[in-house]
Amino acid sequence: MTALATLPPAQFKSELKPIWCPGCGDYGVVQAIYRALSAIGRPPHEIAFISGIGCSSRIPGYTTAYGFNTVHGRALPIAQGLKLANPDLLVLVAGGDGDGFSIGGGHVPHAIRRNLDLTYIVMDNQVYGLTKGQLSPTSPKGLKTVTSAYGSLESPINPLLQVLSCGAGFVAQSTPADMPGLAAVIEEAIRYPGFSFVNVQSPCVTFGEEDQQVKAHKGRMQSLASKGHDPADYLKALELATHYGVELYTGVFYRNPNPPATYDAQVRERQAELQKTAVPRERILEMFQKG
Amino acid sequence: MTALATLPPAQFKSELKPIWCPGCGDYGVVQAIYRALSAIGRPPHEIAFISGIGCSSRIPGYTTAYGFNTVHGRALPIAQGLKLANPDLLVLVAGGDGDGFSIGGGHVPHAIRRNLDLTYIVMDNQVYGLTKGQLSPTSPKGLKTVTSAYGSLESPINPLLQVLSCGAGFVAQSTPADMPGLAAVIEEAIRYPGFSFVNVQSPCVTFGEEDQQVKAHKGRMQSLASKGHDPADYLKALELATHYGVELYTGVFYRNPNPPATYDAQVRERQAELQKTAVPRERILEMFQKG
Amino acid sequence: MRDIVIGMAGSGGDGIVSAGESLIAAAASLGFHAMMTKSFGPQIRGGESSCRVRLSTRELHSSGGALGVAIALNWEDFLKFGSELRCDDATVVIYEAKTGVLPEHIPLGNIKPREIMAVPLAELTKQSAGTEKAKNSLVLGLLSGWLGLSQDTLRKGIQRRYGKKGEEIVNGNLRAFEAGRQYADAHPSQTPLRLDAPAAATTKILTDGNDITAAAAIFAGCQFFGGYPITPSSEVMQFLGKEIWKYGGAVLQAEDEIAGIGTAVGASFGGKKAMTATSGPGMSLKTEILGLATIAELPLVVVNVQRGGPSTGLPTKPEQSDLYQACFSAHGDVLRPVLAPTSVADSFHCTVDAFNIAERYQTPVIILSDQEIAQRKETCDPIDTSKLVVEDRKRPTPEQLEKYTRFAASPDGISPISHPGMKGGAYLAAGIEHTESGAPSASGAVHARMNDKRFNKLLPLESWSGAVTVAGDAGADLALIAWGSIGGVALEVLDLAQAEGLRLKVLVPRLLYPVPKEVYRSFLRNVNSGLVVEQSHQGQLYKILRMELDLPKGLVSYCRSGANPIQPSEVLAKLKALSADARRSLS
Amino acid sequence: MRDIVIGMAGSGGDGIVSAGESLIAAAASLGFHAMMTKSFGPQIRGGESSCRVRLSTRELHSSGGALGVAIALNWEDFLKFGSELRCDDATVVIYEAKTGVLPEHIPLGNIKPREIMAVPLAELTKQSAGTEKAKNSLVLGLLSGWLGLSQDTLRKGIQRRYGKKGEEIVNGNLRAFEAGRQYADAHPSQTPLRLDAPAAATTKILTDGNDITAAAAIFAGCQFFGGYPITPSSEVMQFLGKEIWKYGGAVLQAEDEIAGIGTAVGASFGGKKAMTATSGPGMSLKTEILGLATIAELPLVVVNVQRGGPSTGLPTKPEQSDLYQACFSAHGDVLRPVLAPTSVADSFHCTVDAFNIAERYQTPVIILSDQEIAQRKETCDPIDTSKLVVEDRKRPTPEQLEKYTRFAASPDGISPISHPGMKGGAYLAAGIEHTESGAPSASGAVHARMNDKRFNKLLPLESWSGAVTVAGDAGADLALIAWGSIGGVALEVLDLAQAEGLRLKVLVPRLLYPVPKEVYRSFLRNVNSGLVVEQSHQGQLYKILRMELDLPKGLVSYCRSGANPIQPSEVLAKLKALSADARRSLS
Ligand SMILES: Cc1ncc(C[n+]2csc(CCOP(=O)(O)OP(=O)(O)O)c2C)c(N)n1
Ligand SMILES: Cc1ncc(C[n+]2csc(CCOP(=O)(O)OP(=O)(O)O)c2C)c(N)n1
Ligand code: SF4
Ligand code: SF4
Ligand SMILES: [Mg+2]
Ligand SMILES: [Mg+2]
Repeated sequence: MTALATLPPAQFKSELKPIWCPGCGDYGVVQAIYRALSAIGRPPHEIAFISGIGCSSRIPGYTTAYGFNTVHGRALPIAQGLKLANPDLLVLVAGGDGDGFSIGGGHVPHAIRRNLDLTYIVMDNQVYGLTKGQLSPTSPKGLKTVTSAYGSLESPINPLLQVLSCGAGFVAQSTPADMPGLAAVIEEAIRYPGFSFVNVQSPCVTFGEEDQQVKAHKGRMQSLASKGHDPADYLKALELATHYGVELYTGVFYRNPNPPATYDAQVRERQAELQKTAVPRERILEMFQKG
Repeated sequence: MTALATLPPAQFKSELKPIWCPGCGDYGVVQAIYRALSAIGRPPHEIAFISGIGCSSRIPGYTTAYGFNTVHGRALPIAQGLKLANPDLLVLVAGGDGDGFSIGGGHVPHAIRRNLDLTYIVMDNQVYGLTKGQLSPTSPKGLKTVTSAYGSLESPINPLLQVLSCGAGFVAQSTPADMPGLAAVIEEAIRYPGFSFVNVQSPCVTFGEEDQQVKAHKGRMQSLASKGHDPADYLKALELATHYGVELYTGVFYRNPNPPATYDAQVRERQAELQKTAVPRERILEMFQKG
Repeated sequence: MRDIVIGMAGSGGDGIVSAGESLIAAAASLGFHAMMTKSFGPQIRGGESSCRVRLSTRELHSSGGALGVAIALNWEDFLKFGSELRCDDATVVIYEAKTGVLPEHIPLGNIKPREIMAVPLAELTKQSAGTEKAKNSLVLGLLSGWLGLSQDTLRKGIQRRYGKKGEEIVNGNLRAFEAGRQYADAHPSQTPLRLDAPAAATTKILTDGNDITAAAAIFAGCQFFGGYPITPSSEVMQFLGKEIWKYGGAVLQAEDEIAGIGTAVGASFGGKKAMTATSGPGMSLKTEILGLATIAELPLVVVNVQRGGPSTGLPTKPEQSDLYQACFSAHGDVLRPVLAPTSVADSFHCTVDAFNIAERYQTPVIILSDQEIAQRKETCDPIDTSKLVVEDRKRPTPEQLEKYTRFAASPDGISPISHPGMKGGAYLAAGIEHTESGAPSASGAVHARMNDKRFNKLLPLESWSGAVTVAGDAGADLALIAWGSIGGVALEVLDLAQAEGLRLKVLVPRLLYPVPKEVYRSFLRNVNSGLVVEQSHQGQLYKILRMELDLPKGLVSYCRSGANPIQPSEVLAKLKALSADARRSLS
Repeated sequence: MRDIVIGMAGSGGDGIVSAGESLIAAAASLGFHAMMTKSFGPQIRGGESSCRVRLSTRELHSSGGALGVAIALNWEDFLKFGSELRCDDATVVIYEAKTGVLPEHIPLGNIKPREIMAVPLAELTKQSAGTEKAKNSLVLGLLSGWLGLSQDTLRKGIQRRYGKKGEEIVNGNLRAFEAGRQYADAHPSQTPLRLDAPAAATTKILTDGNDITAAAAIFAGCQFFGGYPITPSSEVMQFLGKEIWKYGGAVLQAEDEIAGIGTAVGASFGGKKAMTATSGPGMSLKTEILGLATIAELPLVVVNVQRGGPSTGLPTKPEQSDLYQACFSAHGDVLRPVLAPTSVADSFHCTVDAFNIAERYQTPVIILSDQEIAQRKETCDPIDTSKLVVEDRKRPTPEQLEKYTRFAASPDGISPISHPGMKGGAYLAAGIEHTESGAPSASGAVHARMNDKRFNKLLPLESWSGAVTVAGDAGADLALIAWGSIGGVALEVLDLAQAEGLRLKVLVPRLLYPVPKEVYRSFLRNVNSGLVVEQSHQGQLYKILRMELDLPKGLVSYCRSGANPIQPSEVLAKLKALSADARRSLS
């Protein structure tokens, strides 16, 4: 593991030109990631950035880290296998609200309960951008889209509350409307030793609603710090999270003050312990010898 | 919809002989279901009982309702399609902790946010019964099983907290150690107009742990009613649910005092409204005619 | 001119696709046969975009080959579309003069177009409309002039299209249209471009494969759709999401493709006709539940609008590489009908057929459409729906319900199917192997019996009259076989062949699987050589035909990966070579 | 006797399987070749259970045909196993006297066994051990007596097996064993049952296909396993969950099969050898990510232990019906190697081969095992692992890392692959089509080039020396082809044929796909007739061979749904009939 405090943010920007729509919130997210990674100081080749499919999931390609733009909804499992096989890497996972909480929603509770040292960033734009404007699981009830001509009939999910209820050790939210805050929570999430989650309210300028644009965010956002929230207070975090979709809280909802051992750390320990008892690979069949 | 108050529980018992292990908790669950259905009074042919795969998922076959023993983890989507296409039916869904919260876990938040009028019963035995004793998502951390020879490294999920955080209108827990209580919460769940969830601590006598058997339950269980819990108090319900795995609370954690319109009801309303604007089926192509 | 292909490209803001849409709408209402395909860069907004519009006085089967008229709003964008906007020495090239490129320097490589015109598109638009935004209307005006298309109809189209945006915008566009028209009059093309009058000036249906598939589902009595968005199939769900409620049905946007097909299977278990639609990645996810529908003998229609694969592949490009998957993706022994539409109009028939087959045989049926057919706009003659039969599943009679046996043996292998709510019909459906009554069984004897039942009930399908379309010279010893959108290319090859006096026959299967063996055998009886043409790397249909039939040695595969249009002319050349070879080897 | 099959059945509590396990363990340590299969009712506990143990002085290839010795602890349970415990007129039937059934009334239908003995099993056990629980040891005693198996070895086995349960239980079982032994001595069988001494009394490896597959993975350098439990493959994960940590690896029990293969793909992207294992329903779920591994060119080994399908099907019964899926489940054009082991020992080799192929060609590889091989215990001669090569993927050199191009063109189509952590090697892996550098592309030209690369790199595999096993009379015009566990049946058919002087040759493919065409062609060169034998309804290999090869007309498919054992004798009969037909048609 190398740590260089001197890598400028530009060092993390790749040559691939983003093909997001002009004004898309994801531009802000990738900028914040450059800044956070610069602050962390790990060189790009020690970082792996895994995503699913969606506009937001294009993000790894715009960094100089190793990237894997996998399939829709499966970034978390792929990232976990990678991290377990290579615990020294800094592993980032990112994607959209649909990628993460619709098709990929089944993987979230399990990634959390395993508690690998990963950072998961969701660009929550309350819509399906890449496929051109369908409902997403965080779309507000009643929203009219190409798949809900007469308004959606279902309530949105609450990603913050769900992730908290699954036991994530670090849960935060931000928006590109607050670039320093966004970069700061991403950095803090990376530094948290265990599974960390950042929900970014990242506007879709093409298919998103008015009240979801940067301008509206600027008016609505309230930092949790300014409200005096103590991120060690789990029950309070649950309560604050219930306001998702109504209030736009930014900052850290919850940071486990006593982070438990990560899965990857436990695995290393187990490997170290059991390694002594191994028969050489070449003689592995001897255990089937009946005497 | 027919309602006969006179159907005895035995009317719901099919001729198929259960092949559960002697003493399995699921015997108690099916008995409780017979009782609850008897109290509800709908005739068996107006009931559809959908399950996944697992020991617990065999349950529909032991009732005289229409049954569909589908594939592992997919009972909820199949039940939702059924209910939407036939809103008059009473639809029950059941399965194991693995079926519901491991492979099927991705469907839970969405079934809940859609809020169809379904009752979902999970037989939570903290183990995989049918496949002979592997870890389940509710297995306690450190448990040794055939897939965790040295103890599991991951924390269990908390089904109660997850389901609450997804916004379920009715959430309860019980155990066959309390047969009247079990039958009562199942009946109440069925009566709740919307998505209802009952987590049944249903012992696996063959692969389960000692503290998960009926005898241990009898010693540990505490009814929420006796603790003075008000099921209308959502935040309190969240807090009580955080004790899953430590305390064995029985009864209703949460019942939404103002049940919102169900998805199926909204669909009917929409159909009724739009039906007037339909061109006859045979002339549907006319809308593509360019004039 | 009886047939022309116009291709245009520009940046997202240029409104090139909207010009194409106005053009084809006008053509349809004038009674022309017309087809339009669109193609975009990877950007959601602001990238390059293009369209091809083909207009003809005769019936069309494909979106055509090289462009008759090419319109480049800028060269960079135009060139990005490569072979999708192929020019040749018959093309009339029109381009934006302000690009500054001299006619003798246009970047088309070795190609020497028949005629080249640099037109000050932006400038003319600005002058007439006051804004460059109306460029698409200017282009329409130019085309109206050069092709001789009714001004009135195009003007009406402009009024309809911009009506909602207010009078000012409508008028600006009308002025731009007029400016284009005048420019065309003042600068007549050297090349004759005027279109003949259409044979019958009856108004056509104009729509695309996805929308008409959805409409067909409603016509066939579909009451439930569960699905998940994916390019290029999302429009099926989107159309139904607008319309199906009116017919007492419902659409559910599921959390993923597994849930999508799951809800549809649930609805079918509930006795209702149900459908799901997706593309390759979604099909891969639906595999398990497809098998459930097979063993539980539940009717179900599954649309796969193919795109380029493997994996995420080429999401917006056509390919025919999901055929193996459609036929063979299941674990276990499964026989599952696969249909492929050959045009937009045939998408209607194929969907109705798919519902009928699903209901009649209590089986999932796959409709294997492709991006080309699904998203291309096409004129079709009105369909007389009163001639079409809509079937429903065989339901138990009251007597049968007295002692109901869900999977009861019967001569045709089809057992009456009850559904929840039906008194006396309660049974246990399952993914596990079962006896006639539905009771789970692991007996080899029961399993063999049930496999027989599930396979044999589909045998009659092989002699279904809708299984193939045959055209051309029945006595020819040269054959061409192609399916899906390439089926249309094959029919155009036939036209070319006939024009050249080459004896050729064409078979376009609509039922891809099970292979209608007897039909192929009689078609191939006197065939010595020929091609099975496919838009895929492997030539999957050719291999599947080999599985089931002893093909003539001279019948070979001709295939190519997706997003590389297969041209009628190249197929014809290949056929000629083959037939010459065959003659040589015979003599 | 050189070869005998003993079949036993009883209720769960009877310990019938444990008797079988003691028997085969003793046989293995005495140097016999032996094989054991188990079968259970649908109950998890307390249902019927059975096992078949075959003992021989010669190498075995299948679990054998009709029973030599049948032991019924009660008739109801015994009969539930139907053809899995088939008796014929050579069988010696031993059954519990307290069933009260008279020897002349045993419920075997028309079958007249060679000898029938009613033995008071429960009573003898009770008398000797003081409890009926030791019945299995009594049965061992009987078999030790009648077969002439070393008492010492069996006694040692009993001591080992019950050692942990305390002296009392050990002694009870030893007394029951002794009682059985004495009973056998006092009641010698009329039929000669004594086994000859094994050829070489060397101790054998004794294990099953799943465990040895897992051990092979460790040997091959597998560092990561991600999977989800499913019968009959769970033991692969369970074995690795005990062992892999010792080698610096890890096992993750995923939330579902999609996550299982997802984690494995992630580990492979990370530069580590990775595996997942499942059965049919799980394979269906893994389809999408399998395609991702193909396009991202990531090595991966996927084990499918086949069971009866479709859908949940027959979870505990063998079938060979997932071959189509293994070869063709992907959307898009995909070529994915499929290997099938033919025995427990071959499961070791196949797994090592699979890892080598996956790493060498940067591709997912499917190991298509089946329930029979995966869960049957079998003796194998020790394997000299020092002769085996273990390959690793081609990694970039420092020079290549200076300007790294992940998918760089190369003569063999294989591009050096970096992994996170490697300086200079960073690239974007993706499921989307891409250029050589990994940049997303929707270009038809790029797509065609990349499809070529992905297909052509696998061409050398078709001439891989391990692709098939060939046996028998090379000049024979009669051929037998079979794969997986049925491959073993084919080899036994060959023994029978040779014994009868019938000229036959046998080909057992280990590489099922891509079809090693040249190898088949040379095998089939002088073949007139023969069979492709498969345990499936459709005969999937036969159809796949037709896709790729012009088969001799007389080579036909012989297949049957799963859970219906295919017997060497029936195959032989069919072959004889075929060869007679062929001769007739020639004359
Ligand atoms: C298996 C599969 N299903 C569906 C799709 C189509 N698809 C691609 S991205 C996407 C959703 C995009 O929404 P989101 O994840 O919110 O990302 P955004 O584009 O809004 O950033 C969908 C449905 C796919 N590629 N693969
Ligand atoms: C797709 C798929 N994956 C895996 C399995 C194997 N399987 C069947 S049931 C089961 C888990 C059973 O556990 P649970 O759901 O808790 O039910 P229980 O038997 O404990 O009641 C598994 C892994 C399967 N049948 N299908
Ligand atoms: S469609 Fe929306 S999410 Fe996608 S790039 Fe454009 S603005 Fe961003
Ligand atoms: S294994 Fe456990 S869950 Fe399954 S039937 Fe037996 S006791 Fe019940
Ligand atoms: Mg989104
Ligand atoms: Mg369980």
